Amino acid sequence: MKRRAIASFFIAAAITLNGCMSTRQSALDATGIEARSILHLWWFFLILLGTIFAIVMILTLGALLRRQPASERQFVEQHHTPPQERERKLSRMVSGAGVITGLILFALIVISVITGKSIAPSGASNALLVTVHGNQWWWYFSYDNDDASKIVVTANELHIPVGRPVLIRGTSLDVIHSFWVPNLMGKRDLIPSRITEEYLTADRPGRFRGQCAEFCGLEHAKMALWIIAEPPDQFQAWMNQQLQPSVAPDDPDKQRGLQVFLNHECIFCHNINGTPAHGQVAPDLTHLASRSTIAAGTLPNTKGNLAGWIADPQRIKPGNYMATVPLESGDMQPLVDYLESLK
Amino acid sequence: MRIIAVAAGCLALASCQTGKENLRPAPARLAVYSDAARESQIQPGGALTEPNVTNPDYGSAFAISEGQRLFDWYNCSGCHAHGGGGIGPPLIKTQWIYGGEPANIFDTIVKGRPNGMPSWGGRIPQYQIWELVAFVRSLNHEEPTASTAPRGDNIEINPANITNKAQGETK
Amino acid sequence: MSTLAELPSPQLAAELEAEHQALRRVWNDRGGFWGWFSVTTHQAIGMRYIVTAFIFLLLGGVEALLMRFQLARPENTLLGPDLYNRIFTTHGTTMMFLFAVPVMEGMSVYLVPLMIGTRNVAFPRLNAFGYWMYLAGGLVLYGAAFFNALPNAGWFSYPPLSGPQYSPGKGVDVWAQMITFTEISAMCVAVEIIVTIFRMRAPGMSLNRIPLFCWGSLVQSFMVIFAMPSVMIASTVMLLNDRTIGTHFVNPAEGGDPLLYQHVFWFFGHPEVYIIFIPALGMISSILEADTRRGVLGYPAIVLSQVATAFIGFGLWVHHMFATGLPQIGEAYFTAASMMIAITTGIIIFCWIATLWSGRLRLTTALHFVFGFLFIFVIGGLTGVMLASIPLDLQEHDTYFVVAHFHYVLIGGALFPLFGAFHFWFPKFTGRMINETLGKITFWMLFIGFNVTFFPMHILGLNGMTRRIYTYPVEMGWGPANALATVGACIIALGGILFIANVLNSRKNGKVAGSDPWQAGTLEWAAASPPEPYNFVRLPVVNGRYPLWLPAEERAAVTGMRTDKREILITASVDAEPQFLHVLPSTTIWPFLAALGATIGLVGSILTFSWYYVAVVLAGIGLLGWFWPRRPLEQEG
Amino acid sequence: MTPTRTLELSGLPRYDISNRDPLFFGQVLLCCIEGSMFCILMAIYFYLRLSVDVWPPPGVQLPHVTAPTIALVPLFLSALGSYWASQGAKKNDRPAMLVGMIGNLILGFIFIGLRYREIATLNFKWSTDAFGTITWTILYLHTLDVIADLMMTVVLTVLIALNRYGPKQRIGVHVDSVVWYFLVAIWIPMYFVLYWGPRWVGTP
Repeated sequence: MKRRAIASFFIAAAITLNGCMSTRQSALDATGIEARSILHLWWFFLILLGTIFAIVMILTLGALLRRQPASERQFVEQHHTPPQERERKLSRMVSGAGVITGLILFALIVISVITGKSIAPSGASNALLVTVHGNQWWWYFSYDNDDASKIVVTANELHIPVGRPVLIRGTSLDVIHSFWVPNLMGKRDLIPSRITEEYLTADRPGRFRGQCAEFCGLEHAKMALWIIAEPPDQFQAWMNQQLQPSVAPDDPDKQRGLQVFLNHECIFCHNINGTPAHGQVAPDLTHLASRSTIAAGTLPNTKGNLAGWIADPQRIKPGNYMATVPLESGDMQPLVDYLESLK
Repeated sequence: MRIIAVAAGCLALASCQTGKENLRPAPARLAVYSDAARESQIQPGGALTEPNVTNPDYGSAFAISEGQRLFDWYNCSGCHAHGGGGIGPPLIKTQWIYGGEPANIFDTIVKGRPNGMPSWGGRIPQYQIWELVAFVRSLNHEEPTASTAPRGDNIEINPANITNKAQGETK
Repeated sequence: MSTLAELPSPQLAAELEAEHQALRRVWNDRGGFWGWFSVTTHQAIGMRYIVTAFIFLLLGGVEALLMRFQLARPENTLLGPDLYNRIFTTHGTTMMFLFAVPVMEGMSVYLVPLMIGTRNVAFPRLNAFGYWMYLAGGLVLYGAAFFNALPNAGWFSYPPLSGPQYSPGKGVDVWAQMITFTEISAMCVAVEIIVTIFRMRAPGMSLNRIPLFCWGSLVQSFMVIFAMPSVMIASTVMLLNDRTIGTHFVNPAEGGDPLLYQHVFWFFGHPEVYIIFIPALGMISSILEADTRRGVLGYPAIVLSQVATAFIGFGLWVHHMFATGLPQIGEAYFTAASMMIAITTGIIIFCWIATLWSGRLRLTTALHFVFGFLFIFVIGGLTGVMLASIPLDLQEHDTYFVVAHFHYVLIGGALFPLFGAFHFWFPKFTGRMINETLGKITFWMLFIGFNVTFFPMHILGLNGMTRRIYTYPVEMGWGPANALATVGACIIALGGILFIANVLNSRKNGKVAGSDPWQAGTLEWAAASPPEPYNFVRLPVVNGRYPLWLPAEERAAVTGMRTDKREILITASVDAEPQFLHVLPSTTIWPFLAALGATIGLVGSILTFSWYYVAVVLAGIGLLGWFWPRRPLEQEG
Repeated sequence: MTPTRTLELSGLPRYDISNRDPLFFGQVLLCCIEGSMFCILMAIYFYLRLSVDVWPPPGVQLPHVTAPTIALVPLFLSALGSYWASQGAKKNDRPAMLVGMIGNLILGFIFIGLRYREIATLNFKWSTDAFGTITWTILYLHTLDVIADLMMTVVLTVLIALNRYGPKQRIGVHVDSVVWYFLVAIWIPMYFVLYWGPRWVGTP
């Protein structure tokens, strides 16, 4: 048991160090401008407060380990207080330490407020405006555009251009959620009836995971999202592709899949542009196959997983709102084939 | 102490169903009544026109709340509003055109009714229909008070309203 | 009565023996079944608080272990999401409302009258009522487990998640009403502790001579008075009425606001931390005084810091809400306030370190816990400074970093002092010494187990592990640190078992302690161990901050009080000059019946609002019996 | 080690019917609890007020101001009754106590009657909207408190009338009057908030 514990501790330590190398979900691995200034602040705090901790511990252990002169010992035992002069000296040291604490804290307040200002929402002119809605338990994203026909709607995966600030404007339609992609920026609660905003700016391409940070019910644990930061031209290409209606089924198998979709409960909740399906309460499936995960980051987007998810969503994510839709045998394969063709 | 036990007993009676949550419906409850227009009495799950069929979800707060959600999601509220009626008849009432027993409401949802009520048979599985039935009946206080929410949390369904509000306009 | 043997004059000894017998007749609680429900002495009720709270600690600990086992490896299926949510909610609720606050209250109820030299608390029947309400609240919460109605919306139950639509069933109602029970109990204790400390101190115990533990209890009680109404409003008025009769406090569709709940809840919730922590400061001071053989350095500084902490504690609730995007200027203020509190706690800690440097240390188990406290709490305090900074909070809020932080603060800041205090006062509670070797082993197991469990959580939080998730995917790489934390939790559990075994064994077989085993300076050590129900045969007169450290010839005692009634002495609030004598009520069943009536009504009100009227009427009948004058009536004149 | 030096206190009074009694202190603290509750409720009132533009919301009439204003008269006068009773308690003057408390009761119940009429004529309920919720809550809790204290006064009046009282009950009379002052005093800010607030800072 003990050896395993030691081993696990080293593994944990190794992972912590390692965390700085790859783009795993971590506040210690900043890949955005905002997250980086928070990270600098964090290291500053850590080093300063770590030093203070070390000093306090040395003082404490000093009291424990120091050799006390016999005369002092006797004096205390007799009078229940040290000699007056010593008491006064210690009191002065305590006051001094109190003053130093105050000064350090003042410095920390100032630097923290300055950092706070630098990352706070303010009008960046060229920002890309993305609206996010937290839902139990998935994310709705839409890219703002004055032309309503050019609004791109997607779910659980957000593509952003590298180097351009993105204004995340969020709210929720059910309970409180919190939008958090630690590599890029701190979290922001999504609150029903309120709009909250934050900026994030990726400074290198990559895929960054985030997840809901405010407890939102049964499947709070399985409410993840991915942000895919791409060079601007790639991002534009992705946008153009998302603006297209869905790919029409090109063979009888997929056509049957579409019919299965339309004839079952799926149609009430999901939207697929270019088909009669216009449900608005569940993730938009127009370009489902272009996304890498399903069920809000729960499963990789493969045919097998999709079939398993449709067949029994409550096994994979108990309590989620995807209905268990009983399909005739032979319907599943066409349906999955069709959905996975929606590039 | 005995009195506490009695009080606890009352609570138990009222809430044994209240607290029940069936996250994963049993396979038998997934049945879909595809033959919506059929008039035969023989159906899976027993004869539905029999008025004394009880709702398996009777008194379940979880089912009522699910029914409330589905009522919006399947856009029942589009015609019935939130029970007050509109294009469709109000659901808060004492007179039912097609009967107000659980089985009647179940039947109405499955088969549809003339003048606009669509048939939901063939689309949604049995367990969801029962949840809807439980919700509709809760609107008329025909479910235990302890399992019925006194109000919904229907925060604006249309997100546009919220944006307006943030910009200082009132609804 | 070993103390009597040492008396100089046989005549005085006989006198004292007679007084002792008379007081015993008056103060002994009735025996028998109903007698058990009629107890009003503070030692009995304080001990009931402590024992009940430790039982809830055990339950909360078992829940914590279950959660740790669920999280030990990725994609674990031991508990489903529903059960996990219920268990973490119950764990948080139990630890905050059914363990931490009541156990501190229990310690105050037991120790304060002893430390200030009186015979009971000011309102013994209210004290009993408070205990029964607390017990009922705990039973309601755990009783709900049998009806599948454990709450599942987290220990602060944010709406709309906890509202009527998203939390169907009775779980959140049970939670909200449980708060009512425990808050009523906390307020009862707060009122009587304040009045006891202000009005019933031994003659001569002016404000600057009150033991630091009593200062802690006093400050805590004032915080309860002003903080607890807020949570009653949040849970009972806002949440419960929204859920049962359809009010709209937090319903944005009708003009309410979900954030309003958060403001009101945290206006209580932040002071709550200090409500738990400030009495623990007092415990540390008491242990230090005894085990360094000197009075704590900077008594006025410590008292003022505690008072200042209480004041500032009310001004920083918003730091729980930084991620909700409030206006910036307000946020800067709350950052500053949150950091300021580090100055006051810092000063207290510096005073203690200086005390340690200049004292004659005696390395008891209790002092071990003080050192453990210093290590753990300083880490928790420093991570608290980090969380007060808005940018850092935006990253760390609602992650395992916060989980680590508040366990460092609450376990380090309250549980370690409490365990230390329990070992320290064990001889006073039971009359026997606790086994020190086992005690030290307990300490090391708890200390190591604690750090192994919670230290990795800091790293997990920074690596993006959010709070309250029932599982996580393998790819996140959180597995090893979580496995380690689970191992640590098992070590804590073993430490807990050892502690229980040690307590049970020492209670029976420990060395007989005598009244003052530690040669400490405060008045509780002048009473017998365990104390007689009347505490002191003759109330002490106090001439200094540490009366028992004064030479024996400078001590004095009060005479002339009646021994045929439960009489106590009322002294002036500031300088403790004797003012008048006051008779306290004897044993009575009515507080229990009043609590029972209130319980029936409040439990019913979980189902239907009108049961509140039942609660009012039944509790009113209880109060009528409670206050109805007994014959013979008190004589006039 | 019981000390040999003594402080002889047998000459001290056995009770003190004044603000020095522990019960008075305890009651003041209970009033602090009640007071913080009402302060938080008023803070909630303003919070809700400030988060909307129209107050009260459309379709809701303002609470009438006449009946509650008239009701202030018996309320203030009843405090005089309380004062009379508490002076009587201090002097152990039984008739004064009875007169004061019965006066307090009569005026108190007139106040409750007016309050009942007022509540009965409100055109909104607690479940109408947030305005209705907070207005009802404040009214309800204050009414409940007033009734509870009147019940306490009834019990004390009966005890005094039956001549079944001692110093404890006299302190009870004194403390009861303190509670009544508190309930009268706390109503003043709430009266302005509930009835004049929406008229002065509401929408026209």
